[in-house]
This record gives sequence, structure tokens and C-alpha cells, in this order.
Amino acid sequence: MGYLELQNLTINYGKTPIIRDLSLSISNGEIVSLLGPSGAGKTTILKTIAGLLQPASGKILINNIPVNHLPAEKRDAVLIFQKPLLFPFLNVAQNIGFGLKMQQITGIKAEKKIGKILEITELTDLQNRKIHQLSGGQQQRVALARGLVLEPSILLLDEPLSNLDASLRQQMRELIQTVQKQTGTTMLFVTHDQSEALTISDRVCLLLDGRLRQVGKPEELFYLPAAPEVARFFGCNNILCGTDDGKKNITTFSNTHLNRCSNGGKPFTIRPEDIEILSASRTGPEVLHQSFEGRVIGVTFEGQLTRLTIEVKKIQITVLCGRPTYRIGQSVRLKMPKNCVHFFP
Amino acid sequence: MGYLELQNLTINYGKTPIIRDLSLSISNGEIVSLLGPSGAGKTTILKTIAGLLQPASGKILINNIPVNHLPAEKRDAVLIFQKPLLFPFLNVAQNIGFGLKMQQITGIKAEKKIGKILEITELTDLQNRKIHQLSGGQQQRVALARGLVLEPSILLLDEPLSNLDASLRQQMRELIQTVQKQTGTTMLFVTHDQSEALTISDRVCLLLDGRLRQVGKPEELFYLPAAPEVARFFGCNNILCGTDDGKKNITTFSNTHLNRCSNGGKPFTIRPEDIEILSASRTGPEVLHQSFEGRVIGVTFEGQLTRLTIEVKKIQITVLCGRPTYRIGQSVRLKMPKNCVHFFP
Amino acid sequence: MRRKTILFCIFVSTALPFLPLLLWSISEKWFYPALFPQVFGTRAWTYVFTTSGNQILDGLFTSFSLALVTTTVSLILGIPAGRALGLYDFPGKKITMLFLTLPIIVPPLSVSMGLHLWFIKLGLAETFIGVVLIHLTFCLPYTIFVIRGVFTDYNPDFEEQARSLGASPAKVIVMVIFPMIIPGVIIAALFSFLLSWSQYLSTLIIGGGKMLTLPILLFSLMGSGDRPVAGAVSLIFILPAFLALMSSAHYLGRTGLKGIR
Amino acid sequence: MRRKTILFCIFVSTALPFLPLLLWSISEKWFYPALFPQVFGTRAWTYVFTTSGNQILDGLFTSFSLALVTTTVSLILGIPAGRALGLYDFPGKKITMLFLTLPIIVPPLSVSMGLHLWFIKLGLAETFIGVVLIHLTFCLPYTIFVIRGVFTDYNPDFEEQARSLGASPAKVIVMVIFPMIIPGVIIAALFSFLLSWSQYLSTLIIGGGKMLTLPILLFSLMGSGDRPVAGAVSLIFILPAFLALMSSAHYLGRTGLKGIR
Repeated sequence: MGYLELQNLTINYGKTPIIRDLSLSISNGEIVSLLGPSGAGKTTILKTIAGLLQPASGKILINNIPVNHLPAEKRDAVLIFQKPLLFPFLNVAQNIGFGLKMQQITGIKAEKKIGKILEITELTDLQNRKIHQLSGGQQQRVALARGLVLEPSILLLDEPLSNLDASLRQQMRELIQTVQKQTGTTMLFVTHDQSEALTISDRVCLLLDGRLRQVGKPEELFYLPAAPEVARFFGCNNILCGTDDGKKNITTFSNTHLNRCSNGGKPFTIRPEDIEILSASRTGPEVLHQSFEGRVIGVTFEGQLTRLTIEVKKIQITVLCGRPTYRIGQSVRLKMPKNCVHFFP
Repeated sequence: MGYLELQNLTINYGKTPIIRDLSLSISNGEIVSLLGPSGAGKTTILKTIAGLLQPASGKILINNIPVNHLPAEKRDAVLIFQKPLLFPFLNVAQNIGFGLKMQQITGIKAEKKIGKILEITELTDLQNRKIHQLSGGQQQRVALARGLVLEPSILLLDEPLSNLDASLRQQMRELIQTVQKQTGTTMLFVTHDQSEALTISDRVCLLLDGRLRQVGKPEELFYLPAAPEVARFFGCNNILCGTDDGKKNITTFSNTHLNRCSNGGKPFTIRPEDIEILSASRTGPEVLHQSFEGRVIGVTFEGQLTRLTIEVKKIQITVLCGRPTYRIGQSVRLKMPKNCVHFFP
Repeated sequence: MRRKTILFCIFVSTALPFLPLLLWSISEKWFYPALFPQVFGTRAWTYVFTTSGNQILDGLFTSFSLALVTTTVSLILGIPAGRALGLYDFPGKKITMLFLTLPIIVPPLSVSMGLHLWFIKLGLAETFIGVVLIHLTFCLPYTIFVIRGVFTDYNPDFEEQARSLGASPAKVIVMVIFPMIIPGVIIAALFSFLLSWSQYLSTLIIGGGKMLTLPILLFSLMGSGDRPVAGAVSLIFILPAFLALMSSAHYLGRTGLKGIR
Repeated sequence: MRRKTILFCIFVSTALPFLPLLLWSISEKWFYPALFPQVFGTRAWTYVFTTSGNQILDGLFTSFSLALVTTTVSLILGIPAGRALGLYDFPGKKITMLFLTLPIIVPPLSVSMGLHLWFIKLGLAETFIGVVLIHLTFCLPYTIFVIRGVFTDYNPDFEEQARSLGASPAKVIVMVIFPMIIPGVIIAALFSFLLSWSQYLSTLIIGGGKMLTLPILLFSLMGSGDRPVAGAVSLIFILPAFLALMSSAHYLGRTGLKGIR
């Protein structure tokens, strides 16, 4: 069982509030990611939940029990730091058993628990290794195992993938998901990498400027951003003012001014990969009505996608398309499918 | 002017050859990237060209002149290391002027050259700063400027973007491209990041297991890989054996065995983002003929694209599509457009 | 080849001084032009370990207790001070470091002379405590330096990680901090001990001839001209340094001699 | 608050020993129960700087030349050895390091005694060169240690980068290596100088009373009981340590005292 609830949490650094009025509740067995740029205070939140920092105000509840007054070692939440921080004077199995020893769990009972976790994290062969004999990825796995073995209600993970290179990151990501399925542990993990957050989590909490800007499923944040800042965070620069025909078909659009619209338009966004480029041959009146003529002013081949910058009436629109078949200077017609247009609430 | 030619270059580490029989020629003003996994010996090649290592055999020609016998300081090629390696006892301008001083260029002439490079690299305001007062990105810029000011025929760059975070990387990438346009310097740069290589370079040289596997324009390597290893390096796991109807329309396909085909098929690949998923409503005989029925067994939302694993006759196919509208277990029809199918030569 | 030469030179130049001491201690007769003793014998060693050598055993005991007490006090005061200097930045840190180097580089002779009169006034001259205090003037800064070095490489996040894994503050000290810093502490203790152990001038000045430590006995033996006995005592005198060095080789190797480089 | 207390304690405990030396040197009369001199005066300083103090100026010169030569030789041998130990791994490196610590932790008294007879045989006893050699037995290992520390933080890629930027091997040494290691070299030189400068026993044993360095004069002044003059000479004796420390504060701060921690 693992429920976590944060009620109006405010956390200060010195006397400056860095996290303001944060409320969040996480259900049993969820993987929730706390996403935000570096320096947004994500680690601070984890440390506060773990009991290593005191909040200026607000309540923390684990399994519906307030824990504000409990010291770190008595909270039913384990924080795994970004660096593995394995004790160099203990071997792998001893490191994993450290927390059990603290709980007075020793002997066969401890061995069984450690053995099970070693298996899940595929570390059985390494259990007698010394820490300095492990690779970075193995160390990260031991650090994860060290937390999991305690079967905490809440596992707090601080950027568990950030110190790993691409292929290890993929492995570790899958391991976390497998472990989560096998143990059903509730996990809150912190990352600054949007693709990591989108891939791994049931829900994503986006933290910008010390506040939760949006909480929801990955697709919600990606396709239905609550604010222009959210859209920009996910790499979407097409923030425009538009008027529609009442059926969400955009009829005209213009640039926003500080995310606001004058002259009657409403701010909307459309993801660069959702914009369609119509073939030049289609020129019926219906097509003309629902599309916009523009000129390609930038082409960057990025591999899976090609980034086009297209100027429509002096407004720059970013479009991501498949194969790089367009040239700079070429005239194209853009279509913004109505089911992809998102007006900000 | 900057031509570089490598003829049958073999480089040993100790007595083990790590680069074998490498031939490559680079024309004036090209940006060529040397792409390969970490530890492939890319840096070794740069050091050999720069004269810091001696090849076991083979010739190096700069501007058609053999330079094998020349020491590093007399070769018309400057290597910029991965780390900025700025001299801490000199300020920014002095660091940039270091190479000029070595060439006995001093006084007003040196100042002019330094001033020009400071401008190009947007470092003019920082010229009197000490090195430890610079950010990582600024240090990288100074390191680039320090090489550029010498106006070498060939500029060799070792992972110039790898120490930078995402936004700085973008800036530095644009800077390198701008500088290249303004100065026309021939550049050979090394990277392990495929998107970096694809985005920035005129030509890409893929180095796998000590050999050049393919050299060509970014799109060529990406869409027309010379071998299954090349396709896999660029993230394409769809390596299959297929038979076609003579017009490149795939009629049947099966798994390859060690990249080889038995029973008459020919090995081919198709990029995951090129496979089309047909809507269930289209069921004409023509559609049925050119498409394959399969079942979705994996869905990972990755943001811009969604990764689907689809099982067709027990063969797993990876498909990258836009919005995550498919569910595990769903039946779909796949189409492999004939212009996207690539048979290995 | 070049490196082997360097290695060989270093080895010879460090081992060389100790050979004659050994030769002296087992010689009965060794006069000027000979490169090696003319007559070997065990007179010196017998002398040292018989009743007539009581003075030497007393000296051994005095030196040992002085060094032990000095080291203990150095560690008790030096560990918190070194931790503060290593982990935290605070105004005046740089000047503190500078002043700490002073007793290390200023000769003990001057320090002892300076403090002598005050020690007389405070009744500390010619006492055990007085000599411990004068030894502390250089052992303590040295200890603080070594411990500070340990803590500059120390990551206090380990303590927080242990807390989150269920360790109480007391257990963090015993089961995390202590094992993490023990190699450095051993080196600090070692150096503090040997520094105190090898003091001559400061012990002589403050002890005023009442504290007959091994180096003081050794120097008077030198003066008396009984070189075989002086050689034997000298070897006893070197013994703890040698033992400590060998037994701590493990730690020295592990920390890359960070503490003392 | 706690840190300020630590700071204050450290400051007081390091500055304290030098105050009485100053007081002694300007006192004419200072007898037992008084905390401060009863009569002040400049007799001691006058004595030191007049013709009758010639012996002291000679001692100053002897000490200075000894320390200078020792330091120079230490650097010449220590820089390549320290570079090899800091940059490269080779078999026997660990044991070399271990043997290098030996002369640092073994008291100079034993080393000097051990080498004395061989020095006599080689005609080095009671000579300037002999005393330099005995000072080198500990100054050189110390220098190697400090220089090794410098080179463990040193990245030889700087040299290759300089080559690629057009610097010849000779220019790399002068314009890259030298400026990179100069702070560490200064610290090494400083410590070597001060170590030699403050030697007493080893100079006495090998020099055999012929090399009247400042510490030897100082100790005999102590014995003669003229404490005001001893105080003044003691201050002169401390002066280079103090000056060097202050002038190198810049470098010490910069390298975080890496060399000596």
C-alpha cells in the first residue's frame, strides 16, 4: 500500500520560497514523474517528502497519516539519490542489506529479502563485488535495489537515469518498469528529460517556477497543454492567436504578444508534427479555404523527422515532417487539422 | 583552401590495429562528420591527422602534400579537443592568441585577427575574462575560436558539443555552421550522436569496428544504409527477408538469420516511421494485397512519435507513428510503401 | 627503462640511511677506514634489553605515552575542526587555513622558546601535560590538515541517504561517517604519533631534562660515543614509524596518499 | 556561532607562541612571576645588528645558502620524479610511494646518525655538501610528494593541444608546462627551503659544529640564558617562514593547499 498526499506544501531555501503551495496526491502503485528544468526545486520536493528537509508550511501524508513530525528514518518513504552513493566499505549485498540492518532485520529473513531483490535487479552474480568494481550502470541498479529491499510505501527516485549513457538508460528504464510491475511500489521520480517522463510514467507533474503547472497523463500534457509555457517546455513553439469557424477550423492566425491576443483571436497551439503539408496538386476551393500558403525558410534533417521553418504571412511556423523532400524557398500549403488544434483554456 | 586525403590508414594501439585501411577524401569547405559508437577510435583518427599519433601504415595528405613526416606543430591542421583545455594562466584573448604567438604573429596583425574571431564567435565582451570566470559553453566557444584564428586548412573537432547541455548544444551547433559559412574552413568533426551528425554535416562517415562502413550524405546513410549494421546504428531494427513483385512491392517477408536470407528472399529494411498503418475501414482487394495484418503488442509514447511493436506472423515489426491512438491487442494493417523499402546492396 | 632507473634511485636513496644503523647495532668494533664492522656481536642489543638498559625502556615508555596522549587529543579536537574546514565555506576560512600552516612550517624550536616562560608561569614546564601541549602546537594543525583533506573528498549526501534508508543520527555516525573517514583518521593518527615520537628540541626545552624520551636518550648516547648502543636504540626508535607505515600501506595505497601529499 | 568559536580558538592558539618571542626581544628585565617584562629596551636588537653580532649574520648567511642549495637540488631532481609518479602508472609505483614516505616520517636524527660514518668515510662530514646531502634526504622526498600532487591534477592533453596549435616541444615546456605547475613548484620550494632552514639535529651531527646555522646559534643562545637576544634571533629565524607564507598566500589559496594538506 502506498498513498502519498501533499497539501499546500511551501518550501523555503533560506527565506526565499522555492516551492509554493504545491498539492498533489498519488495513488497506490502509480509511477508519477515530477518533470521540470534543472534548478526548479524538484530534488527539494523529494527531500522534503523523505524528511530530510522541513517544509515552511503544508502537510505531507503517507498512507493518509501525517508525517511532518517524523524524522527521515521513520518515514515509510525511501529516497534514492541521483548519485548511487553506495557505501564503499560494504560490498553489494551488504549495501542492499544496510536498510534492513537498521530495521533490526538480520539473518535468514534478511538474506531472503536481499536474495529476492538481487534476482529482480539481476545483480545476483555481483552480490559479493566491491563497489569500486562495479560499472556506473551496475551501481545505479544496486542503489535502486537498496531502496526496493525495504519495501517502502513510497519510493522516491531522484533522476535515476541521468548518470547513464543511452543504452544503459534504456535498460534501467525497463528495469524500473519491470520492478514496479513485480512489486507494485508507488514511485515518484524526478527528471528534467521530457521523453523520460513521457515514456515511463502513469502521470506527469510539470513544475515550472516553483509551481505545478499541469498534472496529467503524458498525452494530456503533450497534446493539451494548459498554458503556452507548458507547450514550449515540450518543444512546441507554435503559439498563435487564431479565430475559428466555430468548428475548430482555423480561419486566420497571427502572432501572440506575451502569450496574449488582441483583436478578438484566441491563443492556440498546434504541435509541429501535427501540421500537414498539402501536395501542390490539390487546389480545390475547400483545400484553399482550410489551408495557408507559406514559404520554406529553413530545413534541418534530424533523422526520424525533418524540421521545417515555414513563413506564413511573416509568421514563422515550425513543422516536423518525415523525409526531407522540401527545399528552402519552396512554396507549400499548410493545413492545421482541426482535431490537432488546441485552444488554451 | 583545405583538402584532406587519407589513404589506407591503419592505426595501432600497442600492437593491436584499431583502425584498419581507412581511406577518405574531404573537399575544400566541407563539413564532414566521423560518426561511431564510443570507443570506436574516432579520436585516434583525429590525433593521427593532427600529427599527435603516428599511423602504422598509410598516407595523410593535406592540400595534396604528404604530411606523415611533419610534427604536429607544422601541420596545417588544428585539432580542438573534446575538453576546452583553455590555459588557466591566460585570459580569453590570450588563449585565442596562443597559436598566433607560436607563429610569431604579434602586435596589430594578431590583434586584428583575434578581434575578428572574437566577433564571429560572439566573445568580444568576454575577451579580458579569466578562464575560470567562463561558463562551460563559453569555454567551448573560446576553444573553437582558438583553433579558427589560425585559419588552418583543416579544422579537426573532437565531439565539440558533447559537454554541453541541450540548449547550449543547439547554440554551438549553429555557431559552428555560421562560422563555417563565414570562413569556409574545411571541418572534420567527430561525434557519437547520430542526430548531431545528421543535422550538421555535408557528409557523414560511419565508423564501425575500426572500418568505415558507409560514407555519404546524411539522408543516404539514414534511408539507404549499406548494411544491416548501419541501419541498426541509426535505430532501425526492421531487418527482414522479403520477396517483391518486381516493382518493389513486398509480397512476403520473414526474419533474417544472421543478416542472411534463405529460401530466395532478399534482405531489406524499412524505417519504422515510414511504415503506414491503414485504417480498418479500407478493405478493398488492392489494399489487402499490399498490406499485412498484425497485432499491436507494445505501445510506448515517446512524445513526437509513438513506438509501436507490431507482431505480423510472429515477426516483430517496429513502427513509429504520430499520436498514440493504438492499444495493445488491437489488430492493424501495415503497409510498406514501395519507395520506402530499401533492399541491401 | 628510464622509469626503472628512477625507481631504483629512489629505493636506494631511501634504504641507504638505515643500513649503517643496523650494522652499528651488531658491531663490536668498527673503526675509521673500514666500510663494514671488523667484529660483529650482540653487546648493544643485550645492553638495551637488560636491567642496565632500564633507562632506555623507561624512555620508550615516556615517548610512547607522550605520543599516544598527543595523538588522542589531536584527533578529538582535529576531527570536528577538520570537518568544518573541509565541508563548509565560511568567512575567514582562508585566513584560518593560513594560520594553521604557521605552526607546521615554523620550527618547533622557536615555538617552544616562545611558550617556555608562559609555561613556567602556568606551572606547565617540566610536566607531562606541558610537553603534550607543546607537541600539540604542531600535531594538532597537522591533524586538522589531514582530516580536512579527508572531508574535502567526502560527500555529506551519504549521511542523508543513510537517514532515508532508516538510520538514526547516532547510527549514521557509527555506521556511515566513521567507516568513511577511518583511512584518513588512521593516517592523521599515524603522523601525529610519529611527529610527537620524534620530537627532540621542544621536549628538551619544555621538559627541561625531566622528560627523558627516546630521542633525548639517543642524542646523549650519540654524545657518549657508544655508537653500537646508539644504533640499536635508533632502530627501536625507527621501529614504530616503520611498523605503522607497513601496516597502513593498505590505507595509504587506497587514498593515494591524499592525506599527506 | 560554533564556527566562529572554532575560528577564534585556532587563531589564538596559533598566534600565541609568537607573542612572548616579541616581548622577550624588547625586554631588558623580565623575571619569574611577572606576566609582562618589567623593563623594555632595544639591547637585544642592537646586539644582533652590531659588529658583536657578526656571528649571527654569518649564521643567517650559512642557513640561507644551505636552504637555497638544498631547495634548488630538490627541485631539479624532484620535478621529473614527481611528474613520473603523478602522471604515469608503472609497476612498483606503490612501493616507491611507500619508500618515499619513509624519510618524511622517520626522524632526521636517526637518518643523520646512520649516514654519519659513511659521510666521514666519503669525506663529506663537516662539509657544506655533506649537510646539503643530509638535508636532501627529507627535502627531496617532500618535494617529490608535492610535485606529484601537482601532476595528479595535471592533464597532459594540454601539451598535445598546444602542439596542435603550433607549439614546438621546447615551447610547450616553457609556455605550457611551466606556467601550469608554477604554483605547486613555489609551494614545494617554500617547504623545502623552510625544512632545510629549520634543521637542527641533522646539521649538528653531519656539520659537526663547523656549520653554524641560525638554529644552532639559537640553541646555544638559549643555553647561555640571554633570552632577549635569543628572542630577537628567534624572530629573525621565523621571518622567512612568515614572509614566504604571506607572499604565497595567493598560491596557497588558489591550490587549496593541495600540496601540503
